[in-house]
Amino acid sequence: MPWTPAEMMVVAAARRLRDEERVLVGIGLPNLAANLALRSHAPRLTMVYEAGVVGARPRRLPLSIGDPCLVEGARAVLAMHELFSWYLQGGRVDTGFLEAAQVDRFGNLNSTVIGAYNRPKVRLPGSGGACDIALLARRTLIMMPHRTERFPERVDFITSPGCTARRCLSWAGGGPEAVITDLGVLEFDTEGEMYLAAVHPGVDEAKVLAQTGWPLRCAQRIAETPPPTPEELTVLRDLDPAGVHLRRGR
Amino acid sequence: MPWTPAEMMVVAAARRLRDEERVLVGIGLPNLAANLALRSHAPRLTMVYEAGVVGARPRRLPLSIGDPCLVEGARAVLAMHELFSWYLQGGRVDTGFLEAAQVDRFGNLNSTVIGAYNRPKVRLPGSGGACDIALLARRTLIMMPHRTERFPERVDFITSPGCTARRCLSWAGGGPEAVITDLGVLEFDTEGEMYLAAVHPGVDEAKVLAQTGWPLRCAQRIAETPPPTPEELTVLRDLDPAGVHLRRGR
Amino acid sequence: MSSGKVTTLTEAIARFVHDGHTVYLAGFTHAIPFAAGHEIIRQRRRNLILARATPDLICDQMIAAGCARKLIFSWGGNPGVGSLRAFRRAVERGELEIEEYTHFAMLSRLAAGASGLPFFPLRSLLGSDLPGVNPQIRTIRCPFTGEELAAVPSLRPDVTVVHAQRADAEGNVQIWGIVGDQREAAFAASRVIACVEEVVDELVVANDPNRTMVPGEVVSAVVAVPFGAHPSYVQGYYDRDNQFYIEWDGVTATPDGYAAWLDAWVHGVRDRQEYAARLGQGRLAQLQTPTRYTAPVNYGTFS
Amino acid sequence: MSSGKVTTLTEAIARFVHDGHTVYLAGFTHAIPFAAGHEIIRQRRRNLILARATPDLICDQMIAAGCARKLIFSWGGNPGVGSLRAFRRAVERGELEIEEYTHFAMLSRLAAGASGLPFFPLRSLLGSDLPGVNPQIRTIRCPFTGEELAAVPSLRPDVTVVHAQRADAEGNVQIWGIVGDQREAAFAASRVIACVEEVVDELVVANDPNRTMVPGEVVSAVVAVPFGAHPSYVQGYYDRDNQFYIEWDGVTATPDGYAAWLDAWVHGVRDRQEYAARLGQGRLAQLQTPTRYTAPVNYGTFS
Repeated sequence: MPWTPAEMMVVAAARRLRDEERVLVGIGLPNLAANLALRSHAPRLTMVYEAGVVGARPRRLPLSIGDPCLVEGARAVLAMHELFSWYLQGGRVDTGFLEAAQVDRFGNLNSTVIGAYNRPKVRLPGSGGACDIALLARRTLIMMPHRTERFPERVDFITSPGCTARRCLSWAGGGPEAVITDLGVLEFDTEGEMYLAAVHPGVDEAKVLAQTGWPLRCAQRIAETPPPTPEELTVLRDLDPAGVHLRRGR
Repeated sequence: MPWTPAEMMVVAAARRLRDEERVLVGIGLPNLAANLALRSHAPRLTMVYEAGVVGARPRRLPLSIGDPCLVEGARAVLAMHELFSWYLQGGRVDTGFLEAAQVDRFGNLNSTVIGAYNRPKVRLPGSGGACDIALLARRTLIMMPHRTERFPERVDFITSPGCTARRCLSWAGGGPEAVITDLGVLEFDTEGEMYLAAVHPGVDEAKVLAQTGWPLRCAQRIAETPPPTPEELTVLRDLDPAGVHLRRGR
Repeated sequence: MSSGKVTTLTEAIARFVHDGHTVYLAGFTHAIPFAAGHEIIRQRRRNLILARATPDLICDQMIAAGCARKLIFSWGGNPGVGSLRAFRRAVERGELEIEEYTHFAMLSRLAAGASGLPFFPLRSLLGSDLPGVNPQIRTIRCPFTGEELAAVPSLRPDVTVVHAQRADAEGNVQIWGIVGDQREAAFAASRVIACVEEVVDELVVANDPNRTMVPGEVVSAVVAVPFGAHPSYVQGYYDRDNQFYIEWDGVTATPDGYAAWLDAWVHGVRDRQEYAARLGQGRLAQLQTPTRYTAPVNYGTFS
Repeated sequence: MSSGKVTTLTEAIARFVHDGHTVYLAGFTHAIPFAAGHEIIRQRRRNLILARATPDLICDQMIAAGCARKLIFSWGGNPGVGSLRAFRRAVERGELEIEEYTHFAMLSRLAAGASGLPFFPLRSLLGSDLPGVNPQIRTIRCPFTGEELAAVPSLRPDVTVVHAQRADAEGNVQIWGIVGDQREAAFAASRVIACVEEVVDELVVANDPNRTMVPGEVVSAVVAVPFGAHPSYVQGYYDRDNQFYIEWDGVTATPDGYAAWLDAWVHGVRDRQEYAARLGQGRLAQLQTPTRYTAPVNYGTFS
């Protein structure tokens, strides 16, 4: 069964979710990854949405983070401040998913601005809950397409702190565990620097290095991600039949 | 229609409530006073109970502050922390009712202990919400029987600050407006000291002074409380038909 | 008992929203008070400080219409679609002052405002570049553990607008489904305008007081505005008009596109009823969702 | 899906409540987990730190039974009746350590615990003598206004017990009527034991998720304990056994009275079922309240 790089990225992210854990899900690709995990190897995954929904079982792709489809079949609805306070700050979120416009070698994420903050070239949406999740989840998984301009040496703005800045904070969570892209999987060494841990099937290591804005370190043996199984692809395409997220040109 | 001193006390307290205001009600005598006001001159009084009930219309005397009878017909039920935060600390409680074992000349209340805190003669229940109400309501009304031992020069323990201690707090509410007893009504002068403003019908000023533990100041002209009307007594006795609060020997 | 709170949106906005006000339009992508936003545009309010965790299309429209001088926010995008072009354009040109937080920090500001606290502590923000661009983000040390946390000041809007399923004439607002920021935003404000799909008898509210999310005494005006959250969704009433959200991106590709849209859909209609009529019965019917009712619970009688 | 959380009270207490633990029995005079308290007495736990805003009869019984070395509280009386004699006696004789707050401060401690904050600020306590006798009450200065507020440390019970109307097998607890301190007390704790009048199918919960006050993932054990809150009340299920509260004052006039009562009603029965049987059908039937059902609301289907 042929598959797209976006599908491979979602499948690789889904596989990192563990059964019985609590994952704070955003809409878009993270929502697909979490729902794929729930419907494959992690049937007891608890999906938490920042709008305040716990144990959601959406029957369609949520159109926004506050989609009523998240409520149907859910176990509980909390006020947002309760969710952020009691779940996220309370240390009850095992995994947080993040996307961003830029990531640097230490896992710092930018979703605020391209250019200077006061004279932006491109004004992006901003943190939303991303900075909160980055600092408070027990671990974060980052999903983003692998392009040179999105992997700069330094991000233009640290919206969500990665491995280094957060070290000064005694109370911060575990920070970024991996960046999962459409080319491979990057993990972090003990110094908090990103390295290439795996490439997806058919992806050349050199291509990854070329599309990274700094001299990317590599694992001694770079693994190859097992390709999506037909089962994974079937579930995934069933979740996004129109290809809203999986086929668009990101 | 004959009436008891306890009934006069409740009627005098009820008359001080204004229509359309929000009153934080405790069980016992304050509950009777608020319900009497609601059923006579203040039909748009909002009764708030610290258990989290807003706009209660109890059909019986609540057996405790968390009686489900408070919920029937109420407009809203909040969590207790929400009630204390959003209503009381949020400045939305116009009047708080307080009872106590002792009151001093500055309206400091003791409901914690008789004797020393660490070697109590009598251990009392403690603050509950009283200290919070004393500090945060826009005004408080204090109800208690007028006996020398309950009106000492100094209270054994300041559970709920009165006029003086609270002056140092920029954020505190208006503090005690009156102490309504079974003998009369005491108000506070600009220095925050209590003085006798009114006696109930048939009560001798000298008796009040004798039953106060310090040289009590008096108003230039001490008023006489108008006696309970038959209407007031009818409503009141209907609220407490068994005389649980109105006939017991306090 | 009627308190005279029930009114029209025209009157409510005229009476309670003034130039220069800080206005919080509540609703976390669910039940967004679009009708109120349009009425504010229609009445040509100016120099507003708009506050909203997710500005969404409604703030984009108000910015395009020239109502806002400042935006306090935490995520400014077109949810599920892309960016808000009027917002972006204004910020990129330096024409709109912004004060930016994370979601948690925005909610903490509202929680402080609702609670009568001057600040709220939270574990976030530090290590990001946000404190460097927003002096309202400070730190505080725990008097017990010595830990350093972030602190944000209370937010006290002059007016908060909520949109909900129902309220009684006293303004006791009942919400189910996603509640989001609505409770804190209401309690934090000096005035609250409650727009609802239905104004119901007070007995409906008293029948289930645990559903009351905003009690009447914090509400100044109650307005029946069916479809008042269109194009966003309302649990149990209608779905999001997703086509609208997608098309918005095209509509707003140019300033002229905005102007034409505002002329047609805001200034060109008198009120929400005319707006709904212009949308047409067919489109509205398509957005209605199949019913799914709760089972009753027993409160019992204690008397 | 069964998580194996459904168990007996005997097992739940044996497994989760250990000597020396800080135990929070939740419920603000409504839905007090009496059955759980009795089981703790029956299993002869010692050196517990009991935490409860309103200790009520249940803590009086546990203190009399010798379970507690310390009490953290804000109002220690027999609600509507008078005083708690075992509590008073122990404090007056210096046999029980106490740590005392106001209601708002107790709730703030729980709110901090639930929220993962080390402290919570509040405007109260200052000016009273409480800070002088409780070094856990401190002050904090607002980094924006410079105001001095009170601060209390987080409370993180080892175990919280809640009693509620219903839960599913995963421990999603639904409560209506007075919610009191139950949510914050549950989220603040390391473990939660949920005692409920009825264990219901998970679809009952999912049918109305806004009623879920304590989600299953913070709950370790789910126990069906009909009449488990007797002699307190449960909205929609039964009324307070007021005679019991009044008689308690006489029962406890002497230490012998306590001992005899504990022998008969706690040690003398195996579990709550036997306790209920001893109370008798007649007495229980008298406490049941007439039904009063809510009207359904429509959540709709969004798919």
